[in-house]
Amino acid sequence: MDLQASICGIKLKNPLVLASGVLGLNKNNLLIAQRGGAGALTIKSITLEKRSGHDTPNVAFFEAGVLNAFGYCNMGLSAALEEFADLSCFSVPIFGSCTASNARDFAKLVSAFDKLDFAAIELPVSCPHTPSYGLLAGQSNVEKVRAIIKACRKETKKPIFLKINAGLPNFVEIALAAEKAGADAITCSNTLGPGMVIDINTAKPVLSFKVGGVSGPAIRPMVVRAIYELYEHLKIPIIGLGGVSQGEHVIEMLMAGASAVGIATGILQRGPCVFRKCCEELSRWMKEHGYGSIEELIGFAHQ
Amino acid sequence: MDLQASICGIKLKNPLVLASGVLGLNKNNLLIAQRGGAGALTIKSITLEKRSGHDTPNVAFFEAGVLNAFGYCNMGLSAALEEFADLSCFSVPIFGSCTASNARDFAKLVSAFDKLDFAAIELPVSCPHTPSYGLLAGQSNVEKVRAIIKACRKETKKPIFLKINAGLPNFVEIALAAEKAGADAITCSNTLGPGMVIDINTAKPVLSFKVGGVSGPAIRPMVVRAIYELYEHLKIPIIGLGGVSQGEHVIEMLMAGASAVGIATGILQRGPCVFRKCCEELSRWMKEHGYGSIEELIGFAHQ
Amino acid sequence: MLTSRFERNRFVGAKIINVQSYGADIKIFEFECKLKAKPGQFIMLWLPGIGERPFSPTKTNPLELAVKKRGLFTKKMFELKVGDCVGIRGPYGKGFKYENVKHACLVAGGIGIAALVRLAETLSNNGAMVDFVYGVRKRDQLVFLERIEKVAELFVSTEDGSFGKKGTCIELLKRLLASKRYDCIYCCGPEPMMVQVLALCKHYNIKSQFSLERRMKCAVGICGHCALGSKLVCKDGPVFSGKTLASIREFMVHE
Amino acid sequence: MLTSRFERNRFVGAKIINVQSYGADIKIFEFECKLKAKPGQFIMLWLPGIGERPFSPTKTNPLELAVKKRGLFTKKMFELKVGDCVGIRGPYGKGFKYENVKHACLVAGGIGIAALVRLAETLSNNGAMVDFVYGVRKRDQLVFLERIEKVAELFVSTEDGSFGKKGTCIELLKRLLASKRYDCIYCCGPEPMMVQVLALCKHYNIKSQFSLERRMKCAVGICGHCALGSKLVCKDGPVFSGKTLASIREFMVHE
Ligand SMILES: Cc1cc2nc3c(=O)[nH]c(=O)nc-3n(C[C@H](O)[C@H](O)[C@H](O)COP(=O)(O)OP(=O)(O)OC[C@H]3O[C@@H](n4cnc5c(N)ncnc54)[C@H](O)[C@@H]3O)c2cc1C
Ligand SMILES: Cc1cc2nc3c(=O)[nH]c(=O)nc-3n(C[C@H](O)[C@H](O)[C@H](O)COP(=O)(O)OP(=O)(O)OC[C@H]3O[C@@H](n4cnc5c(N)ncnc54)[C@H](O)[C@@H]3O)c2cc1C
Ligand SMILES: Cc1cc2nc3c(=O)[nH]c(=O)nc-3n(C[C@H](O)[C@H](O)[C@H](O)COP(=O)(O)O)c2cc1C
Ligand SMILES: Cc1cc2nc3c(=O)[nH]c(=O)nc-3n(C[C@H](O)[C@H](O)[C@H](O)COP(=O)(O)O)c2cc1C
Ligand code: FES
Ligand code: FES
Repeated sequence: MDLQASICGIKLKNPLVLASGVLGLNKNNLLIAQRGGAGALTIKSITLEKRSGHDTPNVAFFEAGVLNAFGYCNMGLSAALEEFADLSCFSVPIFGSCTASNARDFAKLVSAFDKLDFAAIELPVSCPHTPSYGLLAGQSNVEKVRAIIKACRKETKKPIFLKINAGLPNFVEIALAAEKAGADAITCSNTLGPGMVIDINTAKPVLSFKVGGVSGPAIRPMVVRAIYELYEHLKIPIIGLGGVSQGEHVIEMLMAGASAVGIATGILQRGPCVFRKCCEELSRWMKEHGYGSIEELIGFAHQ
Repeated sequence: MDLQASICGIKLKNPLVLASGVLGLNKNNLLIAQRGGAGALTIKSITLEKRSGHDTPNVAFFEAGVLNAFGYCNMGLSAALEEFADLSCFSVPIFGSCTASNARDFAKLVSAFDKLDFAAIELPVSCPHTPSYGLLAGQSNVEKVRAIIKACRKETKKPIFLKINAGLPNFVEIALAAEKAGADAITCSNTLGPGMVIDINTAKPVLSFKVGGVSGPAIRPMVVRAIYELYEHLKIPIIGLGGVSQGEHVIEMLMAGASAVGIATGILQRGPCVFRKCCEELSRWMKEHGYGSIEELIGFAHQ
Repeated sequence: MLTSRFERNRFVGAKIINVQSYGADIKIFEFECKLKAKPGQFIMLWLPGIGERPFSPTKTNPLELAVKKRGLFTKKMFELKVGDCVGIRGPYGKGFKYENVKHACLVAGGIGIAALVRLAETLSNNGAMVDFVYGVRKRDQLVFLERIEKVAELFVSTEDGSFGKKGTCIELLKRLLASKRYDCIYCCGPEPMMVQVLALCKHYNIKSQFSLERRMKCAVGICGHCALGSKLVCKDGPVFSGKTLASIREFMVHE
Repeated sequence: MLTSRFERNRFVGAKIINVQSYGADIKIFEFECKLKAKPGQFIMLWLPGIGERPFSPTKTNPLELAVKKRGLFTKKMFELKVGDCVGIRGPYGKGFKYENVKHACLVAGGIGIAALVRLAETLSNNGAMVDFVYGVRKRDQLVFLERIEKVAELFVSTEDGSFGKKGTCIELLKRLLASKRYDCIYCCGPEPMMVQVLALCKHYNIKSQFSLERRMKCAVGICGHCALGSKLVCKDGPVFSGKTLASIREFMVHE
């Protein structure tokens, strides 16, 4: 079964994308996910300066998923420019990801990333748990997002993906504003919440930052609904992610309207080969149900 | 172990409350939950007119919880006044619940409920999936909520619980406004989302209304975080609910700051005796860990 | 991966592989789908865009359902053709109890047959002697006669006399009760008929079990719509003992 | 109820029931908590308000950990008293392989002993002959000597000569290798020492396994912080074969 997909003209051997933040710290990390069968790889979001992030625990668990609060721990722009200068070891497209507190810094990052061989640049404005970034920088505001996209659009011809948060009441407006300002795709969704897990033995929040973004199975229905809504409103394509770990979750997201599907927490559930496993499940199901291509599935729940 | 709790001066033999909407259609329904050991019972929300609600399927499932979209299917005020006229068959407090599209109708309902023997009246302004009600009536707006509480406050001396949605970015402001306008407690949270589950075999959303409110394990971390936040801001007590089905979930909510804890979806997981089971787990744990009363647990994670 | 209490309730896709009509009102559907269900348990069948309703599997591998046209939903079901796909979730509810029953009498009224046909087979497999009383309005509504005759002594009544005894199955049952002794009477049919059967069981002091119908919106015991007094038909039933029913004032009083 | 891949990673509460000090730098903690872990697997220990770090259980029932004071976290750990409660999650990682090993040599440098003490016992239980080389800086850092002597022939070195052979364990190992044949060498200690042991194993063409340390932020294979080349120490390790390590250019190069 041919699982070929495409997003903003970028050809993918399959629609599965390594989401930003998991196994994306450096090239060695990314190679693990490439070996696992991903159709594209997103790097961990880069900020202008190196950040050591929040203290451990950075992850907390509950029966239906994970909370994380790493606090954008990353190597910073200058180290990233070195690390990702040569992407020739990859056989799949690499998406850059960078984030900032304001439009100007976003533009600086995008301008620098423009020189690298990233196939696209993803801009998360939606992290729910890092002070001065994403939701904690007020980037749930439509005007702010518009300004960010406008500023970044000037710096690159590469496709720009805006990564939004499906938990916001105004996610459709944000996406529409981004589309109008020149974004090429919407990535939906970042982690939701934030949430908190309290350890009852010590009566303390588990995460050192107390709250963290919720990912995994818990968030899939909200993300599917958001993708379904976005598909009805947008012309640009959608990368769906949130709680995907099995072929049928991929199908659900495609049918809701996603053109490609990201996985983060699924790696915890099934290892880095979650990509290959999902592809196998996907192609078996498509064969059994008479679908010939990924394209036929996209948005099919709207018929 | 004495599990006695209290909320707005109402004594409860244990802190567990049957949440509105499950087994609350009528007195017979409520008796099931009373037999199951609940410390208080909330009726299914009543609207001015009888409503037949959305078509089936009204529930959809995913691995981490349930989506529901009943559309406030209920008997309407006049039948409710008859049904709940005599509450002498109950040995625990009964909380009335009513909802409307605007402050005036809320006030009418509260005025009528004031004559019944409800120990308190809960006002959900937070349903994510019924047109003209809750979030779909714009009741995420602080002004609207203020107007609703002010109008209802005039009609009753009974404690008023405002039921909010922990998924809203402005939930703290809503709760603070309600407190100021005279609400006696905050119930947190209604179902989150909405979400959607797509059946991949038929490529259709499962719910007839397509989207529904998400409940169960999936939402607990977001609710715990909201309770934790509310506890830091409010003087009035909090009834926590969302994803509780075990004693340790009850403890987590109490430690976050809830004075009582509701259960809806937990009944699906463990049957109506989920209340008794949680009480047993709660009192065993308290004994083992040297706690002498529910009160000691409330807000303990803030120390 | 995760398999939870929730996941078990998801719809599985079921393609129709055979449809047989019995008169204008009854169809038997066979699905490409199998499940485990005890006699008396039910499944929820979903027609996308229409709704979902409870049905009693008359076979489980492959799944077979006998459906009577009654209202909007079943009318839509009657338009289904081989190859169409529906959703199935379940099984739900508690089935019939049949341990230690040596002599059983099953009483089916109309489509109530759906809940009883597998029970007759199971009882017989367990070594019980089974009498099967089956009343319908007219001949063309009779289904599963061959299956029943293999495992039970069959007594049929039709209201128009077009087959078997003319009249209702209550009369047939009365005649049997006059001469036979049963350990248990099992019954499924219109509620007025079940009320009469319950009265007879009381009179003869025979244990009994009834499979009831109530409107179901969740089937998992949370919505409360299927309540019969303070029992939930979807969880505590749909099968109830005569003793339980006799204590429920709401039996026979529903929309 | 729900037990998922996620739930397994929740902290369980573990109360300290015993603390023993060895010199100024090493403490052995015993917890009211038990778990199943193979030799070589590790757990994450959480000090609320401080952080979490990986440790190698030196006993599993009750859980026992041997901890060396190094930085802020372990300094805080050294302030813990009997009765204090910490969080434990795990076990994580792949343990040592010891099937078909008849003659083993274990080489522990400093607190590396923590990863090897249970392995020595397990190997011996499985009928293997075990030589145990153990090097520390000075005498008071030596732990578990009795346990080791029960199951292995023990060769100790101290840098200051206060006990056993004066010098490093590398010299002891060299001497043994000159005369003995082993099926496998197991090693845990400071990375420069492990690099030397790996070189010796290559020279003598002996199979080897090493337990590595990297900073761990998730322990479940998603954050990437523990990467060693494109292996994850938390999932693919912490135990790696000498063969694997020899192919990883990043071995010996970390923060
Ligand atoms: C446990 C159980 C097993 C069942 N098994 C079968 C089966 O094997 N075969 C079969 O044909 N049917 C079975 N039914 C009945 C079936 O689920 C539908 O309720 C029935 O077909 C009604 O038809 P409809 O939905 O087309 O009618 P609708 O369009 O829903 O309504 C038609 C009329 O019937 C009334 N009505 C509908 N459903 C009920 C109900 N459950 N109780 C009381 N009144 C009702 C309505 O008020 C309306 O007046 C079963 C029901 C239950 C509860
Ligand atoms: C699988 C595994 C098992 C372990 N088992 C034990 C054990 O049984 N007993 C024991 O005492 N220790 C063990 N450790 C080490 C322990 O987890 C801590 O990393 C160590 O105690 C560091 O001390 P600290 O956190 O107090 O220092 P920190 O305050 O975190 O840092 C002190 C210094 O050490 C460096 N550092 C810290 N951790 C690491 C690391 N993992 N890798 C490289 N450099 C680091 C820091 O950069 C800093 O310079 C184990 C580590 C791993 C990965
Ligand atoms: C450990 C972890 C780190 C993450 N870091 C980032 C990040 O740096 N940038 C970003 O855009 N999203 C980040 N995310 C969000 C994911 O890319 C993804 O949007 C989210 O986890 C939902 O997908 P999932 O349910 O498959 O995990 C992170 C998620 C996790 C679990
Ligand atoms: C089937 C169902 C029906 C509900 N109906 C109502 C309702 O009528 N009014 C209301 O305030 N909340 C209603 N709720 C919300 C619950 O009271 C509760 O806030 C929510 O389900 C979260 O709790 P849980 O995770 O324990 O289910 C309903 C929930 C469910 C699952
Ligand atoms: S159908 Fe909902 S409780 Fe029975
Ligand atoms: S510690 Fe996070 S991947 Fe290993």
